[in-house]
Amino acid sequence: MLDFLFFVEVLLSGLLTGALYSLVALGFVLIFKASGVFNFAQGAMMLFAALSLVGVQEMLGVHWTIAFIITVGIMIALAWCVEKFVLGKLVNQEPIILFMATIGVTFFLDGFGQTIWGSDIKILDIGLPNGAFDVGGVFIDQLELVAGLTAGALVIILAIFFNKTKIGRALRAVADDHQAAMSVGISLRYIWIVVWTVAGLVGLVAGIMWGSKLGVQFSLSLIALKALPVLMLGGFTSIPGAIVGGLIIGAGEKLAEIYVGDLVGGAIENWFAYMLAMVFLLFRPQGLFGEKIIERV
Amino acid sequence: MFYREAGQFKSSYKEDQAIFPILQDRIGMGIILLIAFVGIPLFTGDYFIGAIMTPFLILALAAIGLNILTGYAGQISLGTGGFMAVGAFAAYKFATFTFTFGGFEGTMPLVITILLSGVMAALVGIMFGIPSLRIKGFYLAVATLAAQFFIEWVFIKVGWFTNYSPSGVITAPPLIIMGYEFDTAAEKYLFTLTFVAILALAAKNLVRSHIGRGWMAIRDMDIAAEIIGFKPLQTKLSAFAVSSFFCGVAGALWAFVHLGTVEPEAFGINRSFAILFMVIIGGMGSILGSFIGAAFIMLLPIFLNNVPPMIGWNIGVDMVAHLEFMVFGVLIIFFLIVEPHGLARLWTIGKEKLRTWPFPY
Amino acid sequence: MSLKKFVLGALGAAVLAAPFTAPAPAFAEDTLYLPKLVYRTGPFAPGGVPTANGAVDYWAMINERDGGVNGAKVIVEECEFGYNTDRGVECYERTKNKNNGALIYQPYSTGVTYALADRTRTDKIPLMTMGYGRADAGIGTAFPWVFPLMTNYWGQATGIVKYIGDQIGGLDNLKDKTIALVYLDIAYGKESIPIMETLSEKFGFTLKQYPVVFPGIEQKATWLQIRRAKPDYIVMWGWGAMNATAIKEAAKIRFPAENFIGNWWSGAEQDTVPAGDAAVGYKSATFSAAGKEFPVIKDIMTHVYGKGNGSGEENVGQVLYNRAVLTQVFIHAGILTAQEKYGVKAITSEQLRWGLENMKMDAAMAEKLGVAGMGPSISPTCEDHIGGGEFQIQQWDGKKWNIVSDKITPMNELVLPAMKESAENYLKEKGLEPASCS
Amino acid sequence: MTEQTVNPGEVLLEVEDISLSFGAVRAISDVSFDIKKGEIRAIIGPNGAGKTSMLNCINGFYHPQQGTITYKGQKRSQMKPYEAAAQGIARTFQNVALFRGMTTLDNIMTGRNLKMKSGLFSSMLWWGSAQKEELEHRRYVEDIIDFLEIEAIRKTPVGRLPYGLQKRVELGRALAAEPELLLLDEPMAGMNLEEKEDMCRFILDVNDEFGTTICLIEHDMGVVMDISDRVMVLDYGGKIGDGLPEEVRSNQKVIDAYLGGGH
Repeated sequence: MLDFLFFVEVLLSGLLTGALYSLVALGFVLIFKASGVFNFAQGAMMLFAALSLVGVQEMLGVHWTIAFIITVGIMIALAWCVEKFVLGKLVNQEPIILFMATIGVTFFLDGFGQTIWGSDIKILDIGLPNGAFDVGGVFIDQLELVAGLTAGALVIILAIFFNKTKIGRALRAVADDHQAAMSVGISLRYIWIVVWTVAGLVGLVAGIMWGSKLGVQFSLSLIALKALPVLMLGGFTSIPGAIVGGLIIGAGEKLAEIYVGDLVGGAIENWFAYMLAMVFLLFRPQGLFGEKIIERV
Repeated sequence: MFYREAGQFKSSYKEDQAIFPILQDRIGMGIILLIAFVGIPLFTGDYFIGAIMTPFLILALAAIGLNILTGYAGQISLGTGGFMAVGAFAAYKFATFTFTFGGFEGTMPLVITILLSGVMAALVGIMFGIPSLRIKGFYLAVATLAAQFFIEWVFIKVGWFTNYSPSGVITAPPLIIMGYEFDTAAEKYLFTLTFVAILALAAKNLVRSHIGRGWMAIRDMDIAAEIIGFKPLQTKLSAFAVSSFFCGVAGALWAFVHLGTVEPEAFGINRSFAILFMVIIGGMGSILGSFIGAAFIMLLPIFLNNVPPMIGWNIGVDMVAHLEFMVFGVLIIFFLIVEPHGLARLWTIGKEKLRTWPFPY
Repeated sequence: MSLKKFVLGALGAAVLAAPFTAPAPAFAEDTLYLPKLVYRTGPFAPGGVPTANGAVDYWAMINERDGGVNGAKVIVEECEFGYNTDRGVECYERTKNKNNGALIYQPYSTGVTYALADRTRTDKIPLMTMGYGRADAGIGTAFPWVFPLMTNYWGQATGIVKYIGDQIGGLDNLKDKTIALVYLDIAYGKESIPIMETLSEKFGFTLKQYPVVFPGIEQKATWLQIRRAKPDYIVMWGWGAMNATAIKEAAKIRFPAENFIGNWWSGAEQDTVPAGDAAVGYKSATFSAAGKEFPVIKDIMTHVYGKGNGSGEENVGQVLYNRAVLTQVFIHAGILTAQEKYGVKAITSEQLRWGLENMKMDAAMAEKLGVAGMGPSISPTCEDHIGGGEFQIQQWDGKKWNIVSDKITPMNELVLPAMKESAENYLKEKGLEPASCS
Repeated sequence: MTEQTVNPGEVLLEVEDISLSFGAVRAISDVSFDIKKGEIRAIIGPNGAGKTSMLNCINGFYHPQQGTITYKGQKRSQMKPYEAAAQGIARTFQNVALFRGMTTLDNIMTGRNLKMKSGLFSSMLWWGSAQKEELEHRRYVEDIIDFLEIEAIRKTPVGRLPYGLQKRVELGRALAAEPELLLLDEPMAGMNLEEKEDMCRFILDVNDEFGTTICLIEHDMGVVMDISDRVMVLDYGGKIGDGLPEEVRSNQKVIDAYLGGGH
C-alpha cells in the first residue's frame, strides 16, 4: 500500500514538474510555429523577463503587478528589436542560420541582463505558496500545483487566442505558409513581433514560476535544456504536444530516476528524458500529434 | 591584379583536381604553414602558443569533425562534447594500460594511443548515429543531446574509466615519443599542429572523394541520393564515424596536450554548443571555415575581453565580461546578416573580387 | 566596396593580433603580483562575487594601511573567467609572466584547479586551493605546488560525521542511524563518496547516496526518495544554484533543518537567503567565521570602504567574503615568512612556496594579522600542505551564520592513508618522481 | 538467383497487376505493362493519374501492396531504391532533384558512385588507387559533359543554373551510372521549344548510342508520339490504353480522358 502511494506521489510530482517544463517549451513552440525559428534564446528570454520583473520591482519599489506590466512593455520592445535588427534582416534564410542568429541574441541578452540587473540571486516573491500538501500520505508541492494550473490556463488562453481572434487566424495562416499568408495581405513583420512578444510573455510566466522556486539567477536559463526533450516528443509546432510531451517527460524522468536510477547509480534523469524522447521518435518519427509523413519525389 | 589565374592552364584532370589549383593559393598555403610551423614557435610567447594557439587548433580539429557531419553530411549534432570525452577517456585507458608481450612490458606508443582513441570515439559515434536514419533536422540535434548527456554520465558513474579515481578526473601521462618528451608550450603546440595539419588534409581529401560526395548528396537531398544508389545507412554512419574520429582525437589532445588533468565536465554541453557555433559561423561544408569559425568563437571573446584594459578603459572585470557578451552576440548577428553562409564564404567572395581587381568589369 | 571590406578585414586581423602579444615589461619598484581569477558573471557568479571582493578588498586594505607587505606594494589583477575552465586557463597564461611573474593562483573553481595542476608544476607557481580541489593534493611530495592549506573534502566528511556523532551522544550511537549524502553529480560532489563509505562501514551507519544532476535546479526525484527513506541526517556536497533549491526542498518534506548539514561550499548567505524561512536552522561546515567584528574586517571597512573605495560593501562579513579574506591572510603570512628567510621584499613564486611551507599560523600570527578567532591554526610543512586544519559547524538563524560547534579535527588516521595512496597513484600515472623535501 | 542477360527486343521489366494506395487514396490499381530492352516507352496521362507513382514503384521508392515486378527475369521482392540503382535503374525527377550545394561536375560524379570502390583510408590519403579511380571516373564524366554540351558550367554550383540546364545536368547524373533502364519523369516540363528539341535529341542519342532502355513520362503529346516506341496511358490509377503511338492516339478512352468527356 505504501509503495503504491509512493508511486502515485512520484507520478504526480513528475506530472507537475512536467507542467513546469511545458511552460518553457511553449515559448519555443510559439516561435517555431509562426516563424520556423528554433529559438535558442528562449531560456535567456525567460531569465531576462524574470530579471526585469524583479529588477523593476526593486528599482521602483512598486507592487509586482505594476512591475509585471512594465516588464510586458520591455518584452514587447525586445520582440520589436529582434524583428527589426535580426529576423527582418534574415528573411528566407535557412533554419540553421536563424537558429545561429538567436544564439547571438542569447549572448546579447545574457550580457545585457547582467549589465542592467547584476548577477546576484534575486528573490522573487509574488505571494505564490511555497509549502506542500499532504493528501492521504501523498506529497504535493503547492508551487508546482500552481504552476501546473497556470500552464493549463495558458494553453486555454493561447488556444482561444489562436482560434478566435483575428491575429490568431493570421498567425495560423503564417504558420502554414509564409508566402500565401503574405499574398493575402498579412504583414509578416507584425506577426513576428506579436509571436515573439507572446513567447516573451510565456517566458515571463515560466520565469516567475521557476524564479519563485530557485530565486532569479543565471541558472534559470539552463532550464531551457529541460524543455528540449519535451519539444522533441511533442513536436516543434504543436501546442498540445508541448503540454502532453511535458507531462510524459516529467513523469517519465521522475519514475525512471527513482525506480531505475537506484540500480545504476542515479542522476539519470537528464539523459533519460532525451533517450525517452529519442526512442519514441524512432518508432513514431512524426511526433506525438503529427500526421504520418508521406515522402514524395 | 596579383591574384589572377589567367595563364595557368591545366593540362590534366589531375591538376584540375588538386586542392589548390591556383598558384597563388599554393603559395599562400605554404606561407601559412611556414608561419605556423616556424614563425609562431620562434617569435611568439608562451601565452600566445599555450593559451591561444594550442586550444584553438584542437577546437578547430573538433570543428572539422563536426563540419564533416553537419556541414557535409547535413546531420546536425550536439553530441560533439560527448565524442570528445570518449576520445579523452579512451586515450587515458589506453595510455595507462600496461601490456606484456614476450617478456617485454610496456605501454602503447603515444601516437597510436591517440589514434586508437579516435577509433573508439568513431565506434561510439556510429552507435549514436543510428537514430539519424529516422530522425532529421533539429529533432536529430536534440536527439544527439541524449548521447552527450549519456556519455558524460557514464564517465562520471563508471569508475573503471578513470581507474577508480575518487573524483572522476583523469590525469594524462607525459607526452613522450621515442624517448623525447614534449613538455614546453612550443613543443606541445608543434605536436598539436602536426596532428591537426595532417588530419585537416585527410579531411579535405575525404570530402572531395566519392565518400564526401555521398555525404553532400545525402545532405542536399536524401531521397534523390538514395535513388541514385547511395545507401543511407552506410553514408550517414560513415559520416558519424569519421566525424567522431576527429572529435575523439581532438578530445584526446585536449586532455593530454592542453589540460593534462580533466574532469568529464570539460566536455560538457557547452563544448558541444560552442563547436556547433564554430561550424555555422565559420561556414558549413568548408574545412577552412572550421578554422575561421574556431577562431571567431574562441578567440574573439578573449580579444574583446582584452580590449578595454588595453585602451586604458578602467571598468570592472564584470562589466568587461558583460560587454564581451553583448558585443560578441551583436557580432554573431552582424556576420550572419553580412554573409549567412559563414565567414569562409566571405573569404571565397573576397577572392573572386580580388581576381578581377582593379578592373571589376 | 569589396576591396574596402578586404582592407578592413586585414586591418581587423592586425588589430586582433595585437592583444595576444607579449605582456608588458616589468616594474622597477618592489612589487608583489597577485593575479586573481574571478567569476563575477555566469551561473556561479553569486558565489564568485563575494570571494572576489574579499580578496581584492584585503589587498587594497594592505596597500592603503601598510603601504604593501613590508613596503612591497601588492598588485592585484582580476581576470574574469566566468567559471569557464578554458577561460580560466587563458587567464592564467595571460597573467603568469606579468609584473615579474605571478606569485600564486587561487581559482576558486574545481575545473580550473585540475587544469592548472600541470601548468603550475612546470611554471613553478604555487596554486592555492584552500578548501577545494583534489583531496590528495595535501601530500606535498606529490603536489609540491598545490596548497589546500585546510582540511580537504575527505577530512571534512569525517569531521561532519564526528559532529553528528557528538549530537547523538557519541560515535557509537551512529550504529542504526541513516545518513543521506546529497551531492552534485560532478567531480567535486563525488570526492566525498569513498570516505563516507569507509565511515559507514566503520561506524555502522547506513549511507544512502543521492546524486543531483548538474546544475541542480531540478531535485524533485531526490527529495521524494529522501522523504521516503527518512534519514536521520542529511549531508550535502552542493554548489551554486543547487544549495538553495535543496534547502527549500528539504523544508517542503519537513525535514528538520538542524539535521541537515552542508559542507563548506554549501553554507553561505547566497545559499540561505534565497531559501527564505526554509533555511532557518540549517547548518554547514566552515573554516572561516562570518561577521564584521574581526580586526581585519574592521580595517577593510576603515581603509577601503571608509575612503570610498571597495567593490561590494554588501558582501563584507559574509561567509564567502571572510573566507576569501582568510585565504589572503594565509598568503600574506606566507609572503612574510618568505621575505624574512630570503631577505628580499619582492619575493618570487618559488620563494613563496617555501614561505607557505614554513609559515606558522598560530595565535600570535593570527593576532598580528587581525584574524584571531576567524580561522584555524595551521603550520604546513614541505610534506604536509594541509598543516592540521580544523573547522567548525555554523548555523543560519534567518539573518546570519553563527558558529555552533567547537573546533573539529578530522579523523586523520582514516584520511591520510587514503590521501597517500591516491597521491602515489597520481605520481605513477604521471610518470613523476616524488618531490624531495630534505 | 542469377540475373539473366536480356537481349534487345526481349522484355526487360514486367509489371503485373500492381496496386498502390496511401491510406484510403488509391494511386494505382491493377496495372500491368512491360518494358522491352532497347525501346523508348512512354507513360502518359492527366495529372494525378499515377504516372510518377508508377516510376516510384519501379525503382523501389514505393512498395505496391499488390502485384509483382519482374526485372531481367527476376521477380523482385520489396527492394530499396539503392538496390534498384545497383541493378541498373537510374532516373530523373519531375521537380529537379539535384544536389544544390554541389557543382555540375560533382553532381554528375555522384552518378558514378556505385562504380567507385576506394575505401575511407585511401580516400583520406588521396594516393594511388583512390586518385587513379577518381581520375578514371572523371574522364567518363567529362565525356557525358561533352555529350550534353554543358562544358561551360562544369564548376558552377547547380543551384545557380537555369531550369533547363538543371534538367540536363540531372540527365547527365543518371547517365553517369551507365543504367540499363533509365526512367525520365517529365524531362521536358517547363522548357521552351528549343530546349525541348535539344532534350529530345539527347534522349534519342542515349537510346541509340548506349542502347539504354528508356521509360519516360511526358505531357507534350507531340514529343511523346514522335520519339517513343510504345505508349501506355493511365487515368485515375488505372490503365486505359497501351500500344504503338498511333493506336493510342486513336483510342476512344484516351481521347475521352484527355478531353474530359465520356464519363
